[in-house]
Amino acid sequence: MNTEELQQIAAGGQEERDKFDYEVNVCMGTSCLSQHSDRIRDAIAKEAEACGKKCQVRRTGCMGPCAAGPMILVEPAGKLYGHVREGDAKDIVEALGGEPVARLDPELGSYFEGQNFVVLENVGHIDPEKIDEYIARGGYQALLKALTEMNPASVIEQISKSGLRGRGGGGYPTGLKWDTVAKVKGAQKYVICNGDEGDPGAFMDRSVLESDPQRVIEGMAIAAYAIGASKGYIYVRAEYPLAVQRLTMALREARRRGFLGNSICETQFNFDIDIRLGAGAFVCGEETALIASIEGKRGTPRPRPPYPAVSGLWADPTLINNVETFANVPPIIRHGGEWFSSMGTARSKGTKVFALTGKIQRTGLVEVPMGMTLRQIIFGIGGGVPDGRKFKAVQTGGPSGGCMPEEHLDLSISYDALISAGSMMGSGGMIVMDDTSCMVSVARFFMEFCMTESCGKCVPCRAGTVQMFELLTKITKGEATHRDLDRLTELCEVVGATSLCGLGQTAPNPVLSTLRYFKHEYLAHIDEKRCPAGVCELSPAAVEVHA
Amino acid sequence: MPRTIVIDPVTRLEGHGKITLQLDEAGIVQDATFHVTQLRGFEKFCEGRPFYEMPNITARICGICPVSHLVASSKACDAILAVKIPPVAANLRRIMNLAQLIQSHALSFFYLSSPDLLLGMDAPPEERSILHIAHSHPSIGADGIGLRQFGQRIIEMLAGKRIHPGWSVPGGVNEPLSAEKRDQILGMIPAAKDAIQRTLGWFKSSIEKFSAEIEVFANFPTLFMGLVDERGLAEYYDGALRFIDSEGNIIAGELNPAHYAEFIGEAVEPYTYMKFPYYKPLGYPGGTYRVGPLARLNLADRCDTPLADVEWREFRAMSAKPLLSSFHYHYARLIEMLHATEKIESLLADKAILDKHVRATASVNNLEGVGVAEAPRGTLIHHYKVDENGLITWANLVIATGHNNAAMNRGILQTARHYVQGEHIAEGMLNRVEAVVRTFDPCLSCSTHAMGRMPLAIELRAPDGSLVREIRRG
Amino acid sequence: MSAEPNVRTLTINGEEISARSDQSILEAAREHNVEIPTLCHLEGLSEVGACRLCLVEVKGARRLLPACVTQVAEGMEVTTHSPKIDRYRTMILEMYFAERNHVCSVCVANGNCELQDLSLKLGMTHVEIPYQYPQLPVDASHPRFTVDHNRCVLCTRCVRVCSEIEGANTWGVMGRGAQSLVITDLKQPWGDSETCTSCGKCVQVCPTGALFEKTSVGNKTRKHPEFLPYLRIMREGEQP
Amino acid sequence: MSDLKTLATVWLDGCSGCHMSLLDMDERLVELSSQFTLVYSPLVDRKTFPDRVDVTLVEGAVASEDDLKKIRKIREHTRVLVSLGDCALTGNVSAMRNMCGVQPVMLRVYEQNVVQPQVPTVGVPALLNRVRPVHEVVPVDVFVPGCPPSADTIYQVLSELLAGKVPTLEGVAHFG
Amino acid sequence: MPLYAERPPLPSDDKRWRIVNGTMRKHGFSRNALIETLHTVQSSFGFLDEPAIKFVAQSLRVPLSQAYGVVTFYHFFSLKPPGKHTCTICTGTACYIKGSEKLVVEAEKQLHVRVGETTADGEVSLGTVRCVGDCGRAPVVLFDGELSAQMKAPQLAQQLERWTMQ
Repeated sequence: MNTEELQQIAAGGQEERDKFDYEVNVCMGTSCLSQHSDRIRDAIAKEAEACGKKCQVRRTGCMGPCAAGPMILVEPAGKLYGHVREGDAKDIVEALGGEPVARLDPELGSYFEGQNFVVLENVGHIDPEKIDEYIARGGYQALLKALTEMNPASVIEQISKSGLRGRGGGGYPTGLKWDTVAKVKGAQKYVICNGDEGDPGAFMDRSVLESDPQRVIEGMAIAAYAIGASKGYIYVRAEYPLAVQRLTMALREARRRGFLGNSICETQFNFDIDIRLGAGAFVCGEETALIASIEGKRGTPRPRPPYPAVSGLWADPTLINNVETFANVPPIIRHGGEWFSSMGTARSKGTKVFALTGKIQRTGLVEVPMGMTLRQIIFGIGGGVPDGRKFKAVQTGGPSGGCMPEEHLDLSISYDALISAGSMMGSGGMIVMDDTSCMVSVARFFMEFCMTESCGKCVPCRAGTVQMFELLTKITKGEATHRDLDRLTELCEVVGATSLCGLGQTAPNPVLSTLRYFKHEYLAHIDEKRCPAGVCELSPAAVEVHA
Repeated sequence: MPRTIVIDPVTRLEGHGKITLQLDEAGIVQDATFHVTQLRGFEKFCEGRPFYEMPNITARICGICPVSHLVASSKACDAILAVKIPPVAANLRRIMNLAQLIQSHALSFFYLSSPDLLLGMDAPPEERSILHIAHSHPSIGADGIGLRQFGQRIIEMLAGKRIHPGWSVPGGVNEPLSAEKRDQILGMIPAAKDAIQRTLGWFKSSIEKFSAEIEVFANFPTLFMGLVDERGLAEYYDGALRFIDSEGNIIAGELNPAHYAEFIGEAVEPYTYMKFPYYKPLGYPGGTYRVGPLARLNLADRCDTPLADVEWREFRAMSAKPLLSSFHYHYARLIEMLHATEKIESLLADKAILDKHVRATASVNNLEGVGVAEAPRGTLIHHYKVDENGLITWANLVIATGHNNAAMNRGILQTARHYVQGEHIAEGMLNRVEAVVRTFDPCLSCSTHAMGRMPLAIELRAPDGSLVREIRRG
Repeated sequence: MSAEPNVRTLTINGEEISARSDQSILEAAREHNVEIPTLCHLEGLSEVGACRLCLVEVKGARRLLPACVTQVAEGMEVTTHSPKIDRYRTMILEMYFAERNHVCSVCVANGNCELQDLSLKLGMTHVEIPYQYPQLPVDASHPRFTVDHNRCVLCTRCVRVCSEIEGANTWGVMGRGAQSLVITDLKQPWGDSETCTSCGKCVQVCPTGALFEKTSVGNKTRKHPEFLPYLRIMREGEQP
Repeated sequence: MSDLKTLATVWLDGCSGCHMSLLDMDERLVELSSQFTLVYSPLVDRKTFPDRVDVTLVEGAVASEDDLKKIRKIREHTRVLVSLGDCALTGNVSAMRNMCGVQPVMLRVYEQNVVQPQVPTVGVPALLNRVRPVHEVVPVDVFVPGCPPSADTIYQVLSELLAGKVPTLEGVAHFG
Repeated sequence: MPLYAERPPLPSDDKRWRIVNGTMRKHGFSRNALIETLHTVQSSFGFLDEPAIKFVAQSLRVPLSQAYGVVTFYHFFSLKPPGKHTCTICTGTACYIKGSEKLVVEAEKQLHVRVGETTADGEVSLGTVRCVGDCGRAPVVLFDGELSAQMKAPQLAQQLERWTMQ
C-alpha cells in the first residue's frame, strides 16, 4: 500500500457514492440496533428501490443522541431523523429531495452546537464494517505518513507536541508514555488498547469501537511503530458483543488491506493485533490488572514500579492507552501536533468525548473541545434538566470521580480543573442528577460498586470499601451518628492513601466530593433522620447509641 | 397489698441473676423465681469447629472453673480419638482439676460467703465484702487469699497460665511436669493444710449461730448425684455416677457417665435462661437432685485421705441420713479442700508424675464422645458429635450449676417464705435469700452454656404477675 | 564487575545508611535494625505488596510506598514511622481484625500469631470499626492439617510457597473482594486434593492460625518459616 | 485524673475470668484497697450503681438489653471507663454467636432435646441480635486486652490510674 | 515418550467440546488462552462446571487452583447453569440514577429469587450487569440478551410474567 493506492481506494469509494443522489445513513450502534434499526434500514432500501430514487441506504455508527434513536441521517440535506420506526420508511423515501418529514424531527435543539468532532469525525458518515469508507475519509493516511515520512522519534514528537493526555482517566501525557516505552530496550514490545470501559454509565469506547474501529487500529499501529512493538492486543469488555464483532471484522479487513501483518505499507514494519475479551471485572481497567488478565490470570493489580512501560505483558515493555486516546492519534499525525494543541486549554488539549446521561433533556454521546464549561454542555448541548426539576449535581469520572454542585457549573473542563473540584475526568461519563437524587445514596451506590469490584488483594480496598459501604448504609437508614461520619472520613483518608491500586485509591472520591458539597444532606440523615431528596427510608425508631 | 420484690443483681455470686419474690395481700411469699439472665449459646456456635479446639473454647464458658471445662472437654475429645491417654497425663489433669477445686472453693467460701459467716446475715451491706474482711479479720482474709492463690499457682505451674490455660488437650496434656515445679507445689502444701484446718476450726465453732438458717436454707429432701471411684470413694476426675435419695439409699450406682442422657433429662422454664436437669426415672420436677460438695460428701462412702476422712466422719455424724440443708455446702467445701490438698500431695509423691510421655495422638475414631468430671460445683458433662473430619456437628453441655437449678429455686422459696414477711422488708431478710443461693455456689457463668452470670435482682410481683416493686438494695 | 557502583547511600529516619542497589527499602531497613511491620512479606517468597503495612514515606514521592517492593535509590530519604503512618497502619490492622473472625483467645495460634503480634507492636488495643462476622467454613478434611478461613488474612503466603517452593500449585485464591478465599484445587476439600503433597510448607508459613497442624492445639502451635530462604537457595542452586 | 478514690467493677457478657484475674492480684488487691473504695462490684452488696464513680472496670461484651441499659448508665456515672479483657474489647468468645445469629442459638438450646421446650421470656432480658464490644456502645477511656488480662497487667492499670496517670498498655498486653 | 502428560480426552462426544478444543488449538494450547477458552465454554454451554474447568485447566496445563481462581474472579463466568430465560438488569450509574434499583426490587419480588439466582423451576435467571453502554436510554434491561431500554417496572413485570406464565 502506498499513497497512490490509498488515494485510489478513496476515489473509488467516492465514485461509487457519486452514483447516488441521496444517502440515507441508518445508525447501527448498539442502542439503535436494539430498536431494530437494521429492519428500518431494510424497509427504507426496499422503498427506495420501489420508487426508483437514486438512493443509497447505508449502515453507519452511532451519531450521538442515542435517546432519540433510532437515528437516521439523510444526505446531502444533512437532515437528522429520530425515533424512526419501520413504518416511516415510505415517508422518508418520499421526502428525499423535498420537505423533510416533520414528525420525525428528533428535536435536538442545540445538541450539536459547540461540539467539535475529532474522535467522532466519521460517525454517521461511514459504514463501520467497510474499511474502504474509512479510507475514503482520510483513514490510514496517518499510518502511511508515519511509516513512510517519519521516524519513530518524530512520531512521538508530534504526539508530545499535540499535548494529548491519556483519555482513560489519569491524564498522563501520551507522548511521554510513548517516549518511555520507546527508550526501554527490549526485543519484544507490546501495544495494548484498553477497551475495558470502566465507568458504569459511560459508553464512549463502545461507541468508537462499534462506529469507527479502523481508527483505533490505525492509532495502535502508529503507536507500535513509534515504540517498536510488533504485537498488539485490544482488551474489550465481553458485555459489548457488537463492538467485539465489528472489531473482529475490522481486524480482518485491515489485514486484508495490508495495514496489519508483515511489511505493512511495504515497509519493514510488522504488526498485528489480537482481541482479548474482558470478563466482567472493573479492576481490569487498571494497567497491571489488565495485563494479568490478558495473560489469562486473575485480574489483580501489582505494585508499580516497575511500570508496564518497563515490565508489562509477559514482563516485556508495554504501552497501554485507552480507545479514545488511540482514536486521537491518526488525526494528530495527519494534521500535526500543533493543530491538535490549538484546541483546548493550556494543559488539556484537544477534545473530549463524554457520555451525557442521567436526568437530562438530551442524552447521548458528545464531543467537545476541552475548556467548555459544564453549563454549556449540560444546559446548552444537553438542554438542561427535564420535567421542570432542579439541577443538583453532575457526576464525572465514574466510581473514581466525584459529584459537582451547581456552583461549579461554570467550571471549564480540563483534567486539572476537575481534580481541583474534587472530581476527575475519568473516561468520560457525565451523569446529571436533579433534586430527586439523594447524594448519600449516590455515594453509597458508588461504594457498593467499588466494594463488589475490589479484587481483594490488599486489605484497605477489600475491607475498607465494605466498612465505608456499611457506614453509608447506616446513614441512609438514619441510624448513624457523628462518630460514624468521622469514622467514614477517616476511612476515606486511609483507604485512599494506602490502597494498592487506583481502584482503592480513588474509591473514597464519591464520598469525599459529596461530603464536600452536600454535607448538609449527610447531616439531615444523621441529625434530623430525614432524606432531603425523599429517597431513603429512614427508620424513625432508630436508636442513638453514642452520646 | 400484693407486691413483688426483685433482687437485682444478686451479688457475691458468680454470674448474672436476679430473684423475683411474689407476696400476697398478707405479705406472705407465694412464689419465688430465680432468673439467670444471660445466654451465650456455646452449644450452637461450636458447631463447625474442629473438636480439638473445644477444650480451649469451652474453657471460656467460665473464668472461675475453666479447668473443669478443659478437663471434661479434653475427656470428651479423648473419647472421640478413642485413645487411652498416658496415666501421667490423667494424673496431671487430676491435679489441675483438684487445684481448681481448691481455688474455687476458696473463692466461694472466703470471697463470697465469709462476710455472711463472720459478720452475720444482718451486717451492714457495705461491710459485707472480702476487702472488708481482709481488714477486719486479717488472718482469715489472708487464709482465704492464700488458699485461692495456692490453687491458682498450682494451675499456673502445670499449665503456664492461671486462667484459661490451653495445656490440657485431646489425648493428654501439652507439657510434662518438671521436678522443680513439683517440689515447689509440694512446698506449698503444709501451709495450705494448716490454713484449711484453721478455717474448719472456726467454722465448726460458729456453725451453731446459723441454726435458723440451716433449718430453712434449701433444707428438703432431694436426690444427690456425683462421681465415685470403683471403691465408692469420692472421685473428681473419673469413675461412675451415683444417685442417692434423701434417705441415703443408692438408687442408681455405677452409672456410666457416657450414658448420661439415659438418666438425665433437661427441662425449660419460661423465667430463666438456665435449664433444669432432672433424674429421668422420676420425671420433672420430681427428679430434682443436687450436686456439688454436699452431694459428693453425702453419697461417697468416704474420702480417701487421712485428714479429710476424719473431717468427713465428723461431718456425716451430724445426721444419720444425708445432710439435707444446703447451708452445709459451706462445710463440705472446706472438707473437700482438705481432701483435694492431700490428694494432690499423694499424686505428686509418685515419681511417675514426672514422666515425659504426656500425650497420645490419634485421628477421629469415634463420631461421638462424652467427657465427665466433677467441677467444684458438681458434675460437668461435655458431649460432642463430630463428622468424619472431626468438625463438631452437635454439642451438649450439662453444667454443674444447672443440676442444682431446681433445688435452688425451691430453696429460695423456702428461705423467702421464712424470712421475707410483713410491710417492712429488712435488708437482712433479702440477704438471706441471696445467701441461700450462695450456699450452692452457683456459677451462672457456667450454667447457661448458654451461660449467664449472676448479679441478681428481686422483683415483687402481684399475684397477677404485674410488677409491684423492684428492690435493688444499696 | 566492581561492587562499588552497586552501593547506594540513603537515609532512613534521618540516619544515613548504605545498601546494595538490588535491595528493597525493607531489606535495607531490617539490616540496620529499623523495624517495619509486614504481614504478606516472607523472606524466601516473592513479594506481592498486598498487606500495606510496610508503607513508608519517601521524600518526593506522591504516595506512600510499600517498603517490600521499593528498591533503594541513591539519596533516597525514607521515613518509616510518623504519626500519620502509624495511624494508617493501625487502621489497616483494625480492618484485618474486623473483616473475619479472629478470636485470639481460642485460636490455636494464640501467642504465636503474627497478626496478634502486630497488634501488640502497633499498640492496637481495640478495633474501632465494626466487626463483620462473616460465616466462613473450616476444612478439616486433610488428615494432618486444617484450614480455618475465619483466621485467614489472605496474605497468600500459602499460595506462593506452594507454587514457588513446592511447585504443587495446590493453593490458589478464588472469588474477589471481601469474598476472596484461599482454595485447594477446584475448591474441593483439602483432603481430596489431587495435587497436595502434604508437605506442610503452607502451614509453616501461615502467619496466623488459619492453617495449622491438627496436633498442635492448646498452646503449642509454633510455625517455622525459617526454612524458606535455605530451600530457595537450594532450589536455585540446583538449577542449571 | 487525680483523686481517683472510688472503684466499681461490673461484668456484662463474659466468663468472669477477668474478675478472677483481678482477684489473682491476691495480696496486692488488699494493698490497693487501702487507696480506693470498691463501691460497686459483684464482690460487694451494693445493688444500684452510684451517682459518681471514678473508675469502672467493665468485663464482658454487650449481649442483652440489660447489658445495654447497664453500660449506658455506668458510662453516665463514671469518670474513667476501663474495658477489661477481650470480651469487652472485641466481643471475643461471647461474640462467636454472631456468626450464626441469636435465633438458631435459642432454638438449639431451648427447643432441642428438652422437656417443656420454650424460649424463656419472663423476667429475662431479650438478647441482642449482635453481641458488641463495649466501645461500640459507649465511649471507653482505657482498653486492657487479654483473655483474661494478667493480674500483673490489671495491677499496673489500677496503680497508674490511682497515681493519676492514663495507663499505657501499648506493647504490654495483647488479645488472647 | 512425551515430555508432558498427554492432554486429557474430550469430556464427552458433545460437539461443543470440539469448539472448545478449537479455541485452545488456535492459541497453541498456551496457558495464556485460559480466559479465551473459558469464554468459549461459557458461550457454548452457558456455564462452567467442574469437569469443564478441569478439562480446560489440564489441557492448558494451568494448575486447577488457578483455573478456579480465574473462573470465580470474573463475574462474566457462571458456575451454575442459567435458567431457560435470563433477565439481566443494568445497574450502571445512568441506570441507577434513572431508578434501576426499583427494577431489581420488582424483578426479585416477581420471581421470588435474589439477584444471581434462578427460579426454582429453572425458568428464569435474574442477574445484574454493571453497564451495557446504552446509558443514553437508561434504565436498561436485557431479556435473553436482547436490550430493552427506558424500562419501567410494570413493563418489566409484564415481560417476566410472560415467561413465568408459560
